[in-house]
Amino acid sequence: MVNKLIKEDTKMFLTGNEVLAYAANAAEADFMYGYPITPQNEIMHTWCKLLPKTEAGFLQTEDEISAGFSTIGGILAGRRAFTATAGPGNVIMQDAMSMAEMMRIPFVCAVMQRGGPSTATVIYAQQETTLTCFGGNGEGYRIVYSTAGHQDLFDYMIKAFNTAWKYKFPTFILADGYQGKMREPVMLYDPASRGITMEKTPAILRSGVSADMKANHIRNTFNLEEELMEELDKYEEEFNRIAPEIEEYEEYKADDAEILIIAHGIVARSAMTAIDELREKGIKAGLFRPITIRPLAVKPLRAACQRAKQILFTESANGQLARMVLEKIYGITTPYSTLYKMGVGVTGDDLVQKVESMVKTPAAI
Amino acid sequence: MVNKLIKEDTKMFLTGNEVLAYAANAAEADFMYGYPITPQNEIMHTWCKLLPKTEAGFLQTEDEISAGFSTIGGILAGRRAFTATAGPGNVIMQDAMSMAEMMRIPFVCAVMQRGGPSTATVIYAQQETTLTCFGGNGEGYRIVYSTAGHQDLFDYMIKAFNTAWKYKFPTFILADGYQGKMREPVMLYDPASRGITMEKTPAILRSGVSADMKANHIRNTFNLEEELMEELDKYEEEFNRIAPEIEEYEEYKADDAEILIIAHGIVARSAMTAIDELREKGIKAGLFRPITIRPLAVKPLRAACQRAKQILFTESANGQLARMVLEKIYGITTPYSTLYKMGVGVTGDDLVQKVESMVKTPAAI
Amino acid sequence: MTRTKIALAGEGGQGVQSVAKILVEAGYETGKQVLYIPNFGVEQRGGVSIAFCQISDTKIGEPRYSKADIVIMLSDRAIDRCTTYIDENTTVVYDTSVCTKKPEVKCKKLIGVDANLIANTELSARVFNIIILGVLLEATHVLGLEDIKNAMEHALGKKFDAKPELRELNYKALERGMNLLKEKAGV
Amino acid sequence: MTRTKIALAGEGGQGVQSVAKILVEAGYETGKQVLYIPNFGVEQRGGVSIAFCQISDTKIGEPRYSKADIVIMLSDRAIDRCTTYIDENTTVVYDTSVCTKKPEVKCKKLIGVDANLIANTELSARVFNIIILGVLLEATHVLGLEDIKNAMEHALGKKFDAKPELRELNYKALERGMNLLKEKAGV
Amino acid sequence: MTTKQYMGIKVEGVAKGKADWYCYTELCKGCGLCLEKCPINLKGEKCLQWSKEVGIYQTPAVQPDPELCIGCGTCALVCPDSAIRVERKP
Amino acid sequence: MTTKQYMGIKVEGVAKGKADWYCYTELCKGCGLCLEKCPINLKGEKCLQWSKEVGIYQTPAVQPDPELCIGCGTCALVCPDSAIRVERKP
Amino acid sequence: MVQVLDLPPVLPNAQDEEAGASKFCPGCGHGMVLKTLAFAIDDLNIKDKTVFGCDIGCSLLSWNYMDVDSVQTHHGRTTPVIYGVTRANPEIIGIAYMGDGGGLAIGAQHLVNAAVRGEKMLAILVNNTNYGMTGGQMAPTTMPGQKTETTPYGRDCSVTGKPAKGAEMVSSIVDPEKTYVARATVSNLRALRKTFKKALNNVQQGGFSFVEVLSVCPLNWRTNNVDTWGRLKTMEEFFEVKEFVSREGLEG
Amino acid sequence: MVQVLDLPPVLPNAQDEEAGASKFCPGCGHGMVLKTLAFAIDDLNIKDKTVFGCDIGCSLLSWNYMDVDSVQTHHGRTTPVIYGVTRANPEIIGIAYMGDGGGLAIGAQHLVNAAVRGEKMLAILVNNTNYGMTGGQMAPTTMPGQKTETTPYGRDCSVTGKPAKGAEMVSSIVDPEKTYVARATVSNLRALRKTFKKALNNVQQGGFSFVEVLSVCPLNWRTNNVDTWGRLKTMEEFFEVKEFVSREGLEG
Ligand SMILES: Cc1ncc(C[n+]2csc(CCOP(=O)(O)OP(=O)(O)O)c2C)c(N)n1
Ligand SMILES: Cc1ncc(C[n+]2csc(CCOP(=O)(O)OP(=O)(O)O)c2C)c(N)n1
Ligand code: SF4
Ligand code: SF4
Ligand code: SF4
Ligand code: SF4
Ligand code: SF4
Ligand code: SF4
Ligand SMILES: [Mg+2]
Ligand SMILES: [Mg+2]
Repeated sequence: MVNKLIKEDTKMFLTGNEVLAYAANAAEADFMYGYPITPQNEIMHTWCKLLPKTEAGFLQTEDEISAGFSTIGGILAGRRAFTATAGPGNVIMQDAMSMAEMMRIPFVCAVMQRGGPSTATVIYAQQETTLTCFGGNGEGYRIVYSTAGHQDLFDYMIKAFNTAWKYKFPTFILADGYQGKMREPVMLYDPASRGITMEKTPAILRSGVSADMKANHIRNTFNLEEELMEELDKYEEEFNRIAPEIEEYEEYKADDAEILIIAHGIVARSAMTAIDELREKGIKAGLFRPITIRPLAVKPLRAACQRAKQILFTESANGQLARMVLEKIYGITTPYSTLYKMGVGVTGDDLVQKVESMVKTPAAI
Repeated sequence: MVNKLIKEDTKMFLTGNEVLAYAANAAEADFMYGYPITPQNEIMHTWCKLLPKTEAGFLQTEDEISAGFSTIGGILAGRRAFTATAGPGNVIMQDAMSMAEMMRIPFVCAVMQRGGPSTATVIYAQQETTLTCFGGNGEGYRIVYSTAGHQDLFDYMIKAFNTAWKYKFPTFILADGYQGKMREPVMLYDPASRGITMEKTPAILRSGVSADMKANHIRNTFNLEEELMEELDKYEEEFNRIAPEIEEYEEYKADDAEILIIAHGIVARSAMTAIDELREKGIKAGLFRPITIRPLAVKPLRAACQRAKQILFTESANGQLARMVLEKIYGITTPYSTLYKMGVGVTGDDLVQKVESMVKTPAAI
Repeated sequence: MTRTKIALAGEGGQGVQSVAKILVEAGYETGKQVLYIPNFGVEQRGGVSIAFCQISDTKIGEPRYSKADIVIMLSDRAIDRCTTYIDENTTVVYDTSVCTKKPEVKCKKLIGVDANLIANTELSARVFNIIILGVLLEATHVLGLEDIKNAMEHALGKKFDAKPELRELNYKALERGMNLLKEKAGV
Repeated sequence: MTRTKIALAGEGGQGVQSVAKILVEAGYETGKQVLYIPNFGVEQRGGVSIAFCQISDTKIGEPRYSKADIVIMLSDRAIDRCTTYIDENTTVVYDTSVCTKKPEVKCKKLIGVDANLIANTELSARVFNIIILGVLLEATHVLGLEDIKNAMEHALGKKFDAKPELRELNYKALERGMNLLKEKAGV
Repeated sequence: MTTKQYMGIKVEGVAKGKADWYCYTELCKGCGLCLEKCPINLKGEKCLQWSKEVGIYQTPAVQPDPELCIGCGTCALVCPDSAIRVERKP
Repeated sequence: MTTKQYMGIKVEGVAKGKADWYCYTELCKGCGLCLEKCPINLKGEKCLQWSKEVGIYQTPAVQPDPELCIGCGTCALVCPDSAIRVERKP
Repeated sequence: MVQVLDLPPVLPNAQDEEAGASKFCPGCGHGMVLKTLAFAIDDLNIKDKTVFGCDIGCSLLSWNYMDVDSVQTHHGRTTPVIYGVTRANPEIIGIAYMGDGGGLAIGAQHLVNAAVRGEKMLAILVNNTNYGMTGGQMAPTTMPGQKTETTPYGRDCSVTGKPAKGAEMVSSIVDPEKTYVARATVSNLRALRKTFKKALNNVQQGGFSFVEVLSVCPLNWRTNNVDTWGRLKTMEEFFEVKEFVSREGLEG
Repeated sequence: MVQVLDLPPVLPNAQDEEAGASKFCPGCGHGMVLKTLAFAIDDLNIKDKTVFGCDIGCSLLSWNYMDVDSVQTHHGRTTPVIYGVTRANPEIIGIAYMGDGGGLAIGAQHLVNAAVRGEKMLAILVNNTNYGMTGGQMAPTTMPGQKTETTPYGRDCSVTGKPAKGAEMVSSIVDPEKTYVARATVSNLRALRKTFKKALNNVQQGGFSFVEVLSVCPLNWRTNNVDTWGRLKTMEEFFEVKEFVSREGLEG
């Protein structure tokens, strides 16, 4: 058992990476495997600095491939293990993530997005959205929480462990370099104080199997196409069935919004800044922010899109969320416009200007 | 210079993997880097067996990561180099592909899809569609030809080299294990005989730089977010500008189709079998087959969807093409239905049954 | 019928794919449209080996079909694997001297042959697969005897030249296979 | 004004981030909403170092802003990098004793201070950044002197305890910075 | 412990009656590796040989000459598929 | 070849007038590594020292005592940024 | 004559009888290595604390072969999965079972770093001088002149280098006081069993063990029973069979 | 007094003057290694046939440092890019420049396999006992007891193993007749220049060369000028500075 550091509500002024390390501890995560990459390093640094107090475990591996696969090993052995990565690290860790997807391993990973493609920048982006949801050679049976600040980081990192272990789908915190490196106030708490019970993490590969127990053999390879499909059809059915329990979203002045901004993560916060300003100017703007970007909360999303007169997709990427949303809002005819800044933060001003221009010259399909 | 083996039109009965090796030779490709993986091995085997005749080069690397990066090295040195992979190999080769995307390297790779996620099956699937188009931590500035048989393999493999070197975007042949392993007749030819001139492949890193030439430094890392965005905005503009020159698609009885099947690759062939049968039964089915699945031929695609009464997406995957199509046909209200068989071939019979059921009970949005 | 769909299945050592190759090669050489998919899995040996062949006069669409016109099954495990390709229009052949069970399928025709026994007792264990080729030839009626002989020459010519008596042996096996089916047809 | 947006930029060695940290720590301690993003790039040293700070009475939305209320630039390269954050509502401060050029910007107020010179000649090179902190404090008017002193105690307390004369030196630097701006305001 | 019934070849009384020799045909893949390790075969005599019976892949299994086999168990040791057992009699 | 003009510190006539010593302040990052390798400093004398002038990062550059400097060039050899040149006079 | 037999086959306890005949080709060395490993596990009575991981390569076919909890991983990735397991629960004896391709090519960084860090595990590398599962391509260990699908005219060492020697490499980077490194061969299964026991005992004492086993791949070598053993002999001449690193008093 | 100087700095020809002051931190060893490399290239007059590849790690900051055609790659991937180049055009002298993390951790499979295959290239590994670029985490080479961000209480070798020795490992796997392997140090740049010349000459003769350079990282070590040199001395005691493999008659 790991020692929990936060016993009562504690307000702190931290970087997001520090928040994630504290959150993992609050969730009783007891092992981190990882490989350094900016901008997620401080999760690891904080975790390591706290080790004497937490008595948790840590292993720095030789690369992200091994960080991913050893995390799987740790989970199989019954630890609430996790990892974190970003950018090119996220790319090569897909190898392990796709195995976790196939084997239904409760893999938890924090992704702190940086500019892409390739090494690009170490700073910030939302360009790992597609990758985190659908990376690997599979169908994306994954759960992805896109956070928008430090309280989210704490809340959803705790939740990620429970989601992963309850449903046995790889679960991600999708954040970014801004969130990782910036400092803002956050309330840390013991999950129990919020009525949150942590799921049990029984070992999948058991030590001390008694002689009369059948050995557990887990695999990811099938000899026949049909065997694979049968398995995946089950996953599909299950993923769809549990989706309603998992889906989360946030609306901000979306009820009567004529212009609906769809944004996730930290960009959604800029949208709120813009919406306040726009409302002051008499423009009815609102926000739909998917919190789970996989699975998407399709019903409220469609409803909000239907209600609006125009939609604005905005991302620090080139429409990666938009692609996922457009798939789900097919059939609706509300015209949309886009404001994409690849690898660059979207500011409130950017959005105010854009929405004003949409009011002047409405978007067409 | 490599020796070209096919001097005049030659009909042969080959496996698809063999076709690809011949096509690469016909395109005057002179170096293959690669790592074995089923079902693409025979591209490599054939290439190796032909080496004494072709006098081309080959390097078997230690993994797909190195296959991808050494291919980049070969291209930088001015060779018409290429590689091939599949499944988990495609996953980890994304690391190199995303560098090629960032550096605008004319990277050519044949992807022979197998079941996923993870090791899954070595046989067949269309589950690497998202991965091949959008893998890596970027925006998918890539060109992807989805082939539907051996003639396509030959034709488009040749074309892939020209597309890659002309536009300097990574270019992919997206095929699958069936196409790789199956045998069917194919006509091999010298591209010159079809009026095809191969693009030049000048070295990007030059040897023998004369003393007064400025050294060429190529990079993929930027210090500022804005530098990255500036670069990527250029790519976006360019990708959109050249898209009309690249887009390809095929329609089969789509003109008057009431039920429009949208399928790519080998599944499109099953659709044709089904359509013939359905037409005989008096059901007006038709096919829209994107050949370039990235970029998509959006205009004709939208037109076909608009004309139809119902759409049927079918894939040996869980809607990976559909997601890309739905993004592009937003605003249209033709209802759709789906037939997805993850990792399993879709047969004509499957489609006949499905379309018949759609006739009976039409899809709703 | 313009397109014939064949599935041929057996154990790793039984030479299923070599037979299929000769068949489709023959089809190709006679100018037909041909599509052949060897099945393959992770096991290099050990799994059931299936050959999916199509021979047609017109362009072939689907690479894999739901139901075959002819299914030949050469072991118990082959029977288990191939039942799915059989419907009421399928002619089913199985080797009674290898299989320990009779396929329980609804089909057009179910024919048991004892090719393995014949090979071992009358000819040679090595030509078992050629007997099966004969069976196949007779069952499909798509290709002529000469076409197949040419294709055999292509595939085995070198061996034949080295040991001319092998050619005769193989021809015999081929004809034995064809006759086997003729005898058994309708069983 | 409920939200103050500050950009502080300089060379690696100038202590920009330490100043920013003290400032936002002070803001946090006084119960304000605070958001601070240190800029970072691939170079561990060498690039221009920028601190983006926001201090507000209400919840802060956007993490990065287009235009700052106050921009402080401590080197020529900092001027080049930060011009983008300046508009007609921005108060701009720069160090005339380091920068060799005057920022060419349209802004609310452009103030040149010679903090570096003062540090080197009057106080100590090491408190250059604390002078800047004083300038910042005066420019923003969001936090009180005591708030900052508390935060300085937090950050530098141990050093102060070891060398008590340092505390005085730093306080002097802080006040010198505040006065510097008071003198120069309106220039 | 198994309750499964195994089929195969039993050669009784090898090693001058001191042992029984078993080949499990459901396990024997006919690789012939055992043949090359049999010490009697190595001496040039024909002890362990291909059988008329077939193994799991319809290929010949193996079987020793009871007169020659000394029951040394080398064949059993070497068999990759544990298809041979040599049982010393009590 | 360069046409660029370099700014810096020139100490003329070190090594008893046999050499000139240059420090390019646009290159010197003030790391001080050179100080530790100067053989004169190593002997305990104060030859190469921090300068009043600053380098590219506003940190002190370096400068030798012309009386002590023997113009050996060790400082130039060691400087990671080629910020020192010792020029023997013809 | 085939009959119902009165005795079942002698299978090691740590092998799963229910799996039936292995999925390996006839005469494959993997079968010999695994059954010997299973006997060694029996000998040490550690079945209950062993976790077995297999690589992708023909080793994957062993995913249900052993009667110990086991995990099938990715090509080259068994080492990190297994040290992930044993880091998480040091009570477990972790075995990573891989081919020469998995260990020396795609997974070389893991093998090297596990060895350097002294991960508490046994890495078994089955050297069959080719990529068996994918149909016989060149491996780092392919012998000079050996024909494979990617060296169809024989491996030319002036182009592709000389065969990689795993045991030698691992020996050069480990902490000799905590490590056991050996090369063994399937031509001597009694010795192999001893080797495995030493290797496992070293792991039980908290060390890292590496055993390279010279093995056979009759399918891709296209060898009959006679030539298979013959080829193995040539390998044994090239790859020295011996203990490279061992701590004192290790029992086998 | 700062003045306009009558002489420009002495820069090697193979260094790009226009790049100005390097992007490395004050006192960084990378600067010393690279300028020495550039001088060695000058000495051999091979600037026109050299292609330089840099890893991600602080080495990336050298992407425009050399006046030879150069390519910035990914973390750990410089080796495959460079052998990709030299396989394609063997006239080119390829140099892969990487950190200890890039060479011995994430890129170890490439280094090992390039060495085994005898790729015609020079791999330079700058050992600064930590991950410099990412802010100073443990590297495989981190010294016993060394504090880094991921070993904040000092590296405990009983948990993470002893420091990896790259030159020793490479030496154990190469073909000694075609290879040059050495460990050098930035405390002796004259010797380093010789080492680089030998290494490059070996490449010119078609061989594989590996040079590990003991270097300094004052930023993450948090050392001043005095302690930086002191720490390097400790490293030199731990990591033997010498030629490990050299073919006869190689000139330096
Ligand atoms: C990432 C990845 N690359 C390639 C493959 C294909 N692959 C499967 S097994 C194998 C080689 C197996 O060789 P080896 O490790 O020597 O094991 P063997 O089959 O010879 O026992 C390869 C290349 C894969 N499954 N995954
Ligand atoms: C795939 C991937 N993983 C991680 C990183 C982050 N990263 C960049 S540099 C570096 C370590 C650099 O250390 P080293 O190779 O020793 O070079 P140094 O900076 O010390 O010279 C890491 C982990 C990355 N860029 N890509
Ligand atoms: S008994 Fe074993 S070794 Fe002998 S042939 Fe049969 S499977 Fe091979
Ligand atoms: S027991 Fe010994 S003598 Fe008898 S067949 Fe087996 S190996 Fe030969
Ligand atoms: S001259 Fe060079 S070595 Fe000396 S302090 Fe300046 S940068 Fe450092
Ligand atoms: S030239 Fe020699 S003596 Fe003079 S400062 Fe430099 S190192 Fe010291
Ligand atoms: S291919 Fe070779 S290694 Fe693989 S199972 Fe067959 S014989 Fe064994
Ligand atoms: S962090 Fe270390 S290695 Fe990197 S540039 Fe700075 S001093 Fe050099
Ligand atoms: Mg192998
Ligand atoms: Mg380093």
